[in-house]
Amino acid sequence: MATRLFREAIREALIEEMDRDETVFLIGEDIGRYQGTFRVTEGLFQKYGPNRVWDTPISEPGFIAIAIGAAMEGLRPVVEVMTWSFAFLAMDQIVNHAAKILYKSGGACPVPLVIRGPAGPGKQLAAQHSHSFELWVAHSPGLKVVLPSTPADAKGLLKTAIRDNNPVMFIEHPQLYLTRGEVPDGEYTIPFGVADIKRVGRDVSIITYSRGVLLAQQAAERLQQEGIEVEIVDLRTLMPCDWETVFNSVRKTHRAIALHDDWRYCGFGAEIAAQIQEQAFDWLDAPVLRVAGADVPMPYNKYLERAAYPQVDDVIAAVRQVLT
Amino acid sequence: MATRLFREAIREALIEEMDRDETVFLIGEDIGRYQGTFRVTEGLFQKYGPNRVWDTPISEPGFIAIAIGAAMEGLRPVVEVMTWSFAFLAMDQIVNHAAKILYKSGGACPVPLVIRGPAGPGKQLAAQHSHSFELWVAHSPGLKVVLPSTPADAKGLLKTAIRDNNPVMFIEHPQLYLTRGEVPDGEYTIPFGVADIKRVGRDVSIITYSRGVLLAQQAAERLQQEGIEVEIVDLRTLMPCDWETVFNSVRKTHRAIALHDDWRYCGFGAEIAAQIQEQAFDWLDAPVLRVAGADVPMPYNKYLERAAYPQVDDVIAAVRQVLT
Amino acid sequence: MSTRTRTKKAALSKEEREELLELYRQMVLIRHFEQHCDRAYRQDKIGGYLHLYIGEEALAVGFISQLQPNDRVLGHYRDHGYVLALGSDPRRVMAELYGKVTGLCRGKGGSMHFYDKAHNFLGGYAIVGGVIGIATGVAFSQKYRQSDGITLCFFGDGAMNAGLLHECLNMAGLWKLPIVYIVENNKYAMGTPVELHSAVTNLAERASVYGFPSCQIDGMDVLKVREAAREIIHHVRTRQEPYFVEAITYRFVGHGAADITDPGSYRTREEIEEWRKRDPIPNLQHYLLQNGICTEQELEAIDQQAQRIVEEAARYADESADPPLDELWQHVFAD
Amino acid sequence: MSTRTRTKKAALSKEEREELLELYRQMVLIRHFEQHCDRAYRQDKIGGYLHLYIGEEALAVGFISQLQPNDRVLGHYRDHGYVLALGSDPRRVMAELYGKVTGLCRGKGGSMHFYDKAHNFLGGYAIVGGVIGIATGVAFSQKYRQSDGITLCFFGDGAMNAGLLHECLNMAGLWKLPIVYIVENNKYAMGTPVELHSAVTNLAERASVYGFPSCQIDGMDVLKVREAAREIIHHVRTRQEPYFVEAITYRFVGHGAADITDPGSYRTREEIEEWRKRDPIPNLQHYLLQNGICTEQELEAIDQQAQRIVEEAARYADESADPPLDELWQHVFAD
Ligand SMILES: Cc1ncc(C[n+]2csc(CCOP(=O)(O)OP(=O)(O)O)c2C)c(N)n1
Ligand SMILES: Cc1ncc(C[n+]2csc(CCOP(=O)(O)OP(=O)(O)O)c2C)c(N)n1
Ligand SMILES: [Mg+2]
Ligand SMILES: [Mg+2]
Repeated sequence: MATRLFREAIREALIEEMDRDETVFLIGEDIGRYQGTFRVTEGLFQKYGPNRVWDTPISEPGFIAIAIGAAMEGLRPVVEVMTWSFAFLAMDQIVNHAAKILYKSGGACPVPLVIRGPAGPGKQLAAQHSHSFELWVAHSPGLKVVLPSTPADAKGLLKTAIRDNNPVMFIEHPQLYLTRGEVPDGEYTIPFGVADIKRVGRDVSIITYSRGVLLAQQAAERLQQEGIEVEIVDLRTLMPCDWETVFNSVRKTHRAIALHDDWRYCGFGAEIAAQIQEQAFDWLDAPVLRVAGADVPMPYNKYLERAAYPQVDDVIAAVRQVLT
Repeated sequence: MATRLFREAIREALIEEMDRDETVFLIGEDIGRYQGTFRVTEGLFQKYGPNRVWDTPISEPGFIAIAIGAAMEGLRPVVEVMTWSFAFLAMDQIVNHAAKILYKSGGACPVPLVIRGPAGPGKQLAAQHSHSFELWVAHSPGLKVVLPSTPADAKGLLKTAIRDNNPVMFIEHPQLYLTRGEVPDGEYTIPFGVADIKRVGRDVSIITYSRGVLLAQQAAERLQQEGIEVEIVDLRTLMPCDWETVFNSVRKTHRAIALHDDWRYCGFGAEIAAQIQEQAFDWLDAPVLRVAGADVPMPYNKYLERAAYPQVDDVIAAVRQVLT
Repeated sequence: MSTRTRTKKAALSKEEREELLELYRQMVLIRHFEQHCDRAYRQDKIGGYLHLYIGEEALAVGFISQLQPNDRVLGHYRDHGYVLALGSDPRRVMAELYGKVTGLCRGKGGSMHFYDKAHNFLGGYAIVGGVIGIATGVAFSQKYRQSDGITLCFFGDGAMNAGLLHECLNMAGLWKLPIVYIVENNKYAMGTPVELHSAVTNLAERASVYGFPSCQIDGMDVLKVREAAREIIHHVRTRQEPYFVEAITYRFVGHGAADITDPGSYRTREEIEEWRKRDPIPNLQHYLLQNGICTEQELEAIDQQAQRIVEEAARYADESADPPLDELWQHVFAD
Repeated sequence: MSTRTRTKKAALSKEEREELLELYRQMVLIRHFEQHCDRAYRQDKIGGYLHLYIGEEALAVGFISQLQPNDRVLGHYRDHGYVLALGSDPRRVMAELYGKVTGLCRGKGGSMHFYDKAHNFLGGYAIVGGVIGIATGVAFSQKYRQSDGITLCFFGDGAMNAGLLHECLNMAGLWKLPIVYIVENNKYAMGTPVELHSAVTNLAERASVYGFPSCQIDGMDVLKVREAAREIIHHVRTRQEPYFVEAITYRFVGHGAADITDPGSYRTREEIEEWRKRDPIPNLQHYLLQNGICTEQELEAIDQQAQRIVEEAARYADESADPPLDELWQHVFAD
């Protein structure tokens, strides 16, 4: 197995899918000639030319709508949003068009669309650029939602996303782009709706995804020295979501923590807590705790920013709390 | 006390606040000369003229942004959205501008803005016009969220909303406009963050708001004949939210149901369940159940539509389940 | 009336004559179809919002008469005329309005959300302006695939103020997409007259700054619409660039079947009467007779046939089944 | 250079002379301020995204020199020049960039989100196009209150393709709002040249279909900008209608301080050198000297004073405290 940067793994998936399928094309702002803000699409314009890699004006509603229409005609657009914070401008296209067209057409018009890009805090980009975005789209039937935590998952899940016949929201964490990991050689895909136990443990289950997985791993290593065995369930996809694996883990550990960068209030952690208490009520020895972002717009100052979303110590504190 | 239609109570609040404060104005589509799609603003253009009641082009992002700018200058715009389903177009204005400006300005620029209009199913308007909207805005720090269930609450809460110095999302249910109820005579307001126990009971707490309250009342009456006493907690505002009243009710009944029209997955019921199990874990005799909308786009056919969001029988079934 | 001036007796070929009669047939069918919908709405057989095309028939019929098999059509929620002109089965169209499983969208879409891929209709959209984005994407795919197809995108004057229009006209101009944007300027967006929603009331002018041609046409005269459509569609297909058309038209009925305030609240009965003089159907009728292209009897026969088709469609819709309840959960995701 | 042609020695009044020197003072201050920011960014004293105004100083300075107390200014995220020209305390501006509690926004906004109400600056906005909507609302309030104030709205050529622009220009034209829209056409939106993002590259033309005047000006010559601003602002204030201005300008530095690919990736060093010949600062310097309006020494003194102000601002920012952690929870809601 070769090791890859997270963003290289994404690029590999794009290249492999563009090579195997003429209908796959990329569209977004500064992704071609300029190579992309986070360099994910580096070299692809040179490799595939202007009919496969489209640089757009700053018109998120417009080019996302165009991608939807193209998808209805059987093309497979992969849209890059510079950050998901800009997807608010295209909320009507995503939630009220892409997610609804198959249903309102009585099944006649699938929309095989991928929208991908970074979402999340950590770069001092402040209030208007730092949103997590998973909740907005998870709360919208008709959309699939993917948040990979490793290069290998990112590649396998993105290939699945591009082949999927539905609108897939593929959300990358900016703090992961330069993380490195092993990526299987050759062709592979990872199915949606299959969680991955990133670490096996008996004492407490941390249910998380994306950057949360790295955070949980760091916490788990420190807690291990005290003999606390943390199990890490990486959901990988929130819609569809592999709840059985979550429940089985909790039935084993009897304790659960939901972890994400996104705001706590009405965040995905609430759904995790609600489902666990619905389905594993009698197995729970303690309430499901949530470790999540502070319910405030993201501040610019770096210390305030650090305090605004989960850090390793927060996870460790929650584990101790749920164990007492 | 006089009785009023829900929409008349809203109109009364608008009139009283426009009379007492020159800076209050109305802006939206067809609200003036055309009197409003749901007739909420009937007669107000004639009464206040074009500088207080603004008919706009079909430009939701534009006129909501204009309202934000006007609010920053100390005016108190009350925006009508014909339905909240159209607010997806203005999501960037609402979530990434209105909700963020006070914070990113370090407290210097309040945005005293109200956005009001109908949201919810029941009129066979199908996939693109039937959204509930509370979750989208409740998951956005900086916004207040109000969902009245009675004419009296609607009037008192709207007056509070107009006087509030923050962006307030005031969400009305189309099925409530023609409901009638007693409205106190004379001047009154209702504070945000104070839930109202609409019915006292000992056996199970139904935590709900908006149309859910009427549904719960109908269910409660039928269940009473079997000697089941339902307590109905009307949250009225989701942000701020009166969690203490929720917890106290559950500590008394030991059983809770979260009820709303909005989609179940990642809906506000998840937050209700998560909070109750966090704060009242040891008082719970059963998992918190959720009675909510089916996770599908809204179908047009009337039977499918009825099946897509909660009906009285669903509430009754859930009560029986939580009691067994 | 404009057509009255055309009096030179053209010796028409069989095909030309048949084409003219077909225009008439389609407009009459749409008219009867819509009139039935209005009744069915009052009988609660049709629910939700219902927007009728009465008065605007010449637009859909004239433009769509010039299409080829690879072409596509999309429109806003006032979409009955488009599918009927495209040849959708009136029974399935009516069944959709009745919410039946035999409908175009299995009863899940309703009046505002028609789809009929087999007849190149890629959707009616209930969000004002929404269709503009999707249609631009459909034209994008035609360019991407270098197909010879073009796309027609129909929407109302109210959609001129949707930001999406501006974004899409710019990209269509920038990328030279094969699309015809057709704004049905019927003078009102719901209760708001164009003068109150558009800073510049010449909508063709508003669309003239994106690097491709735009023009204004008389949308009440199906022959003029057809002539314009022929040239415009040919231009778009051969030159591979967009075209913007402002068609001046008028709806004879309320914004929606539910609107009982019209006429009176925002326009006068007199204004409507004035426009009814330009009704595209009598207008074409007069032309056909005056030029001896057909007889009263033939027109009468066409009219009766249209009524029969609509009655049959209504019967079919009545007798069709509602979708089974488990359809609720189907089509949320594609396999 | 355009200004070279102006050679007639005007006998200037004290005030006129002082005005000219003030223009110079402000441009030099902005230039030094931005150059310091660039260094501070590399030292990690400034984080996030940092967009410098180097090369475009004449725009903010020329326009803002013509404002009155009731006027308002809003801009996009490249906003340092606006607040400095408006007279914000450079120490508080720098402190904001350093994320300190003494900053304009208590360290919570950063470079892209300045606010300074006391100096009529109602915000920099990090979402491209976002400022256009808010600014139009500010102008709306000026009309609502019948104040004599007007609003300046600054944004970049990339924002020409935001749907919000179209919606707001239409409403501003429809409602006759007292606002000047100023597009800083610096030829690129990040790495995308205007030719690749705008179907029509004359941006003034694109804005000409909303029922109010639009024009193009040379944004590299502060005197020309000031003359144009005087007329335009007077027009807007007295006629009560909007105005659209395309100012041709150029940024001498990368899109953001983080962008290390420029020059090279999307524009050539030669192109930048060509534009540097039109640098507004030497440009005005030359005019002042050639017309004997001031001496080398005076200009040198201004330059040194500007440097001192920036050093002092940097020291102040360095020595200021970070906001206390409980600030995290403050200002989410107003009382
Ligand atoms: C974004 C959005 N805003 C508001 C509405 C409500 N609405 C439906 S039709 C309509 C008027 C549209 O008028 P126009 O575009 O002229 O089309 P017409 O009905 O005249 O054919 C409005 C405001 C909507 N469907 N979508
Ligand atoms: C809606 C939105 N999309 C994308 C971005 C990312 N972005 C920030 S600046 C920029 C380029 C803007 O260029 P222009 O408007 O010409 O202003 P300039 O930077 O040249 O002054 C882009 C694409 C954004 N901030 N907002
Ligand atoms: Mg119209
Ligand atoms: Mg630019």
